[in-house]
Amino acid sequence: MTEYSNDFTVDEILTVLMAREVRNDDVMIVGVATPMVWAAFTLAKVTHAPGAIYHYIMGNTFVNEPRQVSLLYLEMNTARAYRFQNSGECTLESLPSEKLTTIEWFRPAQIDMYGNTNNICIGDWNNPKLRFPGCAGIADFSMFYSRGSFLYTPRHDTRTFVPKIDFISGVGFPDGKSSICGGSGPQCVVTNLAYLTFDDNPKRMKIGTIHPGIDLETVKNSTGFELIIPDDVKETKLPTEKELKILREKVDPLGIRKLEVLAGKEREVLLNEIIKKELAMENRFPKLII
Amino acid sequence: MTEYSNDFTVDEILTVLMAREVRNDDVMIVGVATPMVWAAFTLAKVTHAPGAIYHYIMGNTFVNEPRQVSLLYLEMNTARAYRFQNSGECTLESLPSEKLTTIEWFRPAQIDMYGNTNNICIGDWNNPKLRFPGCAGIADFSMFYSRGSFLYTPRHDTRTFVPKIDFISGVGFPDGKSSICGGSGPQCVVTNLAYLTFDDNPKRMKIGTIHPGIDLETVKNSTGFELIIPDDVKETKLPTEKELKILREKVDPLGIRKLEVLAGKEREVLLNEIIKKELAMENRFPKLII
Amino acid sequence: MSLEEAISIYVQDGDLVGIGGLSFWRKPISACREIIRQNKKDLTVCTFVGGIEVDMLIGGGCVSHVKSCFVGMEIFGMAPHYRKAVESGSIKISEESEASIALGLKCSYLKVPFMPLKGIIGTDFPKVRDDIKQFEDPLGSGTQLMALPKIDLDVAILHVPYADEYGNGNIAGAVWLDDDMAKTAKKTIITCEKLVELEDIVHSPGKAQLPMQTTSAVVKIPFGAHPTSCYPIYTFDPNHIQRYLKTEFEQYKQNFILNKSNVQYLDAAGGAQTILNILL
Amino acid sequence: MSLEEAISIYVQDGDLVGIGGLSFWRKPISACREIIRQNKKDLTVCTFVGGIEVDMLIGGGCVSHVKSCFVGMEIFGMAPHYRKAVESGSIKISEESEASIALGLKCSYLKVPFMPLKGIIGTDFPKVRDDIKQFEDPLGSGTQLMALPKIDLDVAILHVPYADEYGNGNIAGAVWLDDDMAKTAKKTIITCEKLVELEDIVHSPGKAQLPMQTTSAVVKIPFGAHPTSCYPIYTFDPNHIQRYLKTEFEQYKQNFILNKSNVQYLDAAGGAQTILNILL
Repeated sequence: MTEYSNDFTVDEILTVLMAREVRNDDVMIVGVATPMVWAAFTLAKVTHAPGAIYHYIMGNTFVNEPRQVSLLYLEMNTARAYRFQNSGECTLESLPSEKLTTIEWFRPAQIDMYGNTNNICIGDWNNPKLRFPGCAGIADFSMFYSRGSFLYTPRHDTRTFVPKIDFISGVGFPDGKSSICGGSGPQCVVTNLAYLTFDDNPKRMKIGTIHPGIDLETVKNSTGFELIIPDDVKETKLPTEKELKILREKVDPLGIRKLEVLAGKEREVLLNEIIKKELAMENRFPKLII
Repeated sequence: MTEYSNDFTVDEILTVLMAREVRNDDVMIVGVATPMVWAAFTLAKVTHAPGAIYHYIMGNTFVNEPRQVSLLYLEMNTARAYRFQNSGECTLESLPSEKLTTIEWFRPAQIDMYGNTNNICIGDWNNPKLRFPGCAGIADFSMFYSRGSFLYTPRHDTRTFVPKIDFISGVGFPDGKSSICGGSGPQCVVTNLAYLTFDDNPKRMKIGTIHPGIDLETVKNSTGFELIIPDDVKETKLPTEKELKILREKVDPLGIRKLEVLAGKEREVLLNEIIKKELAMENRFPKLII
Repeated sequence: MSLEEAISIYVQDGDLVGIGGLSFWRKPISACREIIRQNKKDLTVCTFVGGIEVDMLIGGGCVSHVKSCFVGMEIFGMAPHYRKAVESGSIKISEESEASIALGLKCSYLKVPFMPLKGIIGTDFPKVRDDIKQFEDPLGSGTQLMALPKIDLDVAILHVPYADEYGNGNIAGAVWLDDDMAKTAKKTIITCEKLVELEDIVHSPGKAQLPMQTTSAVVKIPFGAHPTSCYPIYTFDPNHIQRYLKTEFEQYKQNFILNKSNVQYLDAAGGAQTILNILL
Repeated sequence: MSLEEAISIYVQDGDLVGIGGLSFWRKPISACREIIRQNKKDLTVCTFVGGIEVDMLIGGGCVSHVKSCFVGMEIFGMAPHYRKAVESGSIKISEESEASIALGLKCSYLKVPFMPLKGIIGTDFPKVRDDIKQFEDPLGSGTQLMALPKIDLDVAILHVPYADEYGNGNIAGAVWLDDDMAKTAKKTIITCEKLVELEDIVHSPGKAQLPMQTTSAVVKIPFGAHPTSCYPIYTFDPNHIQRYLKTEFEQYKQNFILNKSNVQYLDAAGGAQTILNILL
């Protein structure tokens, strides 16, 4: 019998929910500086999706072997043990093929009810209040994926979920219509409060499930636009004991995924701790033994 | 003192003249099934152009080391000892760069006075009297090369040099105007009778030099259009003793280049002889020791 | 999976078939013989530089259309059945250049219907290709360009020296357009000289140029490229190519194709002596 | 040639400078410090994914324009000088995606002024990029496409683990767009960890991804990518990156850039302990 656990942190439920979206025949696209995504994929790979393959954007390599999540040694993961390397076009190549089902997680700075996303700036582009690093490849291919694109944010609030985003750098369902370019469009948004999906016609964000301990009003008040609310709002299925144990002890024992959730002093302390531990590691590319 | 020789065959003067066009900083593009070109490049490399580098179209590789011309083992030349391999776009990549000076020899089945060439068919394309293998990459890049393109044929006659070619598969100087796409256009045509160049304005074929023992009338009668004839037609500079010796004894001792010149029974006998000798070779990739 | 099954399942009459290799080098000839045995019809054959494999398939009556920039027998001369078929109008030609094939395959990666090229302009290609078109740079530079259409292969057939059971293929010499064909064709059949371990592929230079994610079938056929080459194992067989050119096709088919297993074929082609001749 | 000479000769004020590597990985930082020391001005910096190198060059006042799809400090946060410069309007941004940079470089190979992409359509990119344009497939499929312009680098600056005296460069890990930059830029400066023999390059996997034909200068600078990584020799230095983020730029410049030889820089950055920390 599966044992569910109520004893988890925000980063853990996010990671577990993200892992559960992975299918056994997926190519899992691992970006740069997204340890929570990496943790989720590795959790999926060592639990329900052993056939899934990593595609490290960083090395542009397909890798089969799961290894412990790392802050300093991502490049070793991508540069060793790979089977296939794309050419200089990098993400342009091979990934959007209809033969491959790919899963990629994007973390938007802003999102609207149609799943359009913004990773560029807050305010007018010509005179931004806040400039973000940029959208990397999101503008290019997110709308092609046959499995659609997958979104997450540990910051479910009205600064992230806004009525109108300041710059569209990732295309969702324009005005609620089907995704352009033939892809399936955004599939879900995993947040610290809920698991959100998209209604069919028009394509608009709706509540899938709400995490344990969170009430509907909190979700509504944390969202800057009207969500579609099903008649019977269910609670998110809890992480299992096994998922949590493997995540904590094997996949990401240093807790690097938590850097995506924490802020301020707490984050700095953890960051320093991780750096110290990783620099002290004798074997800098440890095998993951489950 | 340079010793010139009058004792040479048609394939030898062609090869020597082609070799002389190579400059020390050229990338020499070696196609498939063009042993005379390969012999010419190798002769250049081991005489006046040691810095020139092979680019084997076949393996899409840059190779520095010269090896003996081969019928059966071209692939070994291109697959071994290379320093750089282009990606799948093959000839699309890197070659037309303005940084590299490239030299490539094309052998047209038909040519007109403007250096337009045909490697497709004789007669109407829809109903050809004779179908040739095709033009491979000639249509793509010959007009880009900053050094221009280089032409040769061991068959200087009115079937090759025609007033109007049946299909333009390589662009010369359209109606005598400058080459399109920024390249320098055809530079010369090396034949069994003469060394032909192009006049400046309009860009039309003219006699450069005539080979020893050939008279002007023969050249004129063998050309299906009017050539520009300079006031003072010079004789082609003879091959040197050294060029001939190295070509015969080192670069191409099996005489594979001759297959591009011979026909009928004579050709078949040589071909069988070459095959027999090459199959019997213990070391199938012999070093070229000058 | 056997070669018979692979061809039977993945090659359908009327398919656009991509063939790997170049000229006399690393052509999937055993697969072509199987296609002839199975009497497939109305294939469109697309290859970078075609040789004996295209000629055989035409001789076998399997082909209605050829997309290639060159079909010939190298220093041995013209491809006889190809030439005859074109001259008699019995097959259609899509006149290609190297770039039009390479870029046509690249279109699939980018999901674009065409790619631009500055070449081909000024040639007679547009007169015989109504699916290419000259156009002006949409960004306003005034540059004239040629639009070359996407090539969407139904099936790619490739011969490689090494592959593993999962469908990862490794090519030791030149890759040509094999990787692009493998990655963009709807189905990919790999024939290989040696079945190796996944680890062997990982540690070979070039690793899995043909990634398992896009492979439909792997079949081990030693000397499966004969009479063409498979670097680094053997070179092409000039004697057999000459024999091919001197034999009437129906006779060749009797001697080397119909009812011939791979070993029977190799014995007919000279057995051990031939193998020793071509081994590198 | 010394780094000082290479930067002095091959980098001019106002140049479009391509920088290799990605994020915190294999960035030519020693060359960037030299650019700051030489007080180059008005550079347009183009890089695939930018990090501390773009931020430093902006801090040093060398940059007027950035072409990149991402400039950040990974898990360490935002790039402070980049952010401040964009928010204050003191530098221009050319908003790029991954494809717009990769395809912009590819244009050079094909000598075309643009490449088509099906992406970007539907985003706000066209509102802030007057040099890209939506257009319809000239072959008549009705497909809407985005035309992305050619990127013609004046100079590419790349750091690699191995190079030879002739200018052949070998990269052990990911190549990213370094090869395309090397092959298409008008001039290419390579800094390397180790100067090796031509034979070493020939026998390394990947061989000369950066071919000597297109290299202008090679300079050996051990740890020349610090504080970013150079696989397989060292990883990035998280302590130094944190220090960078906590130090006011003029102070950082005094401590680590001005009048600092490579060995003085490494000593200032922690000497032997730092080297042992980051070695793989």
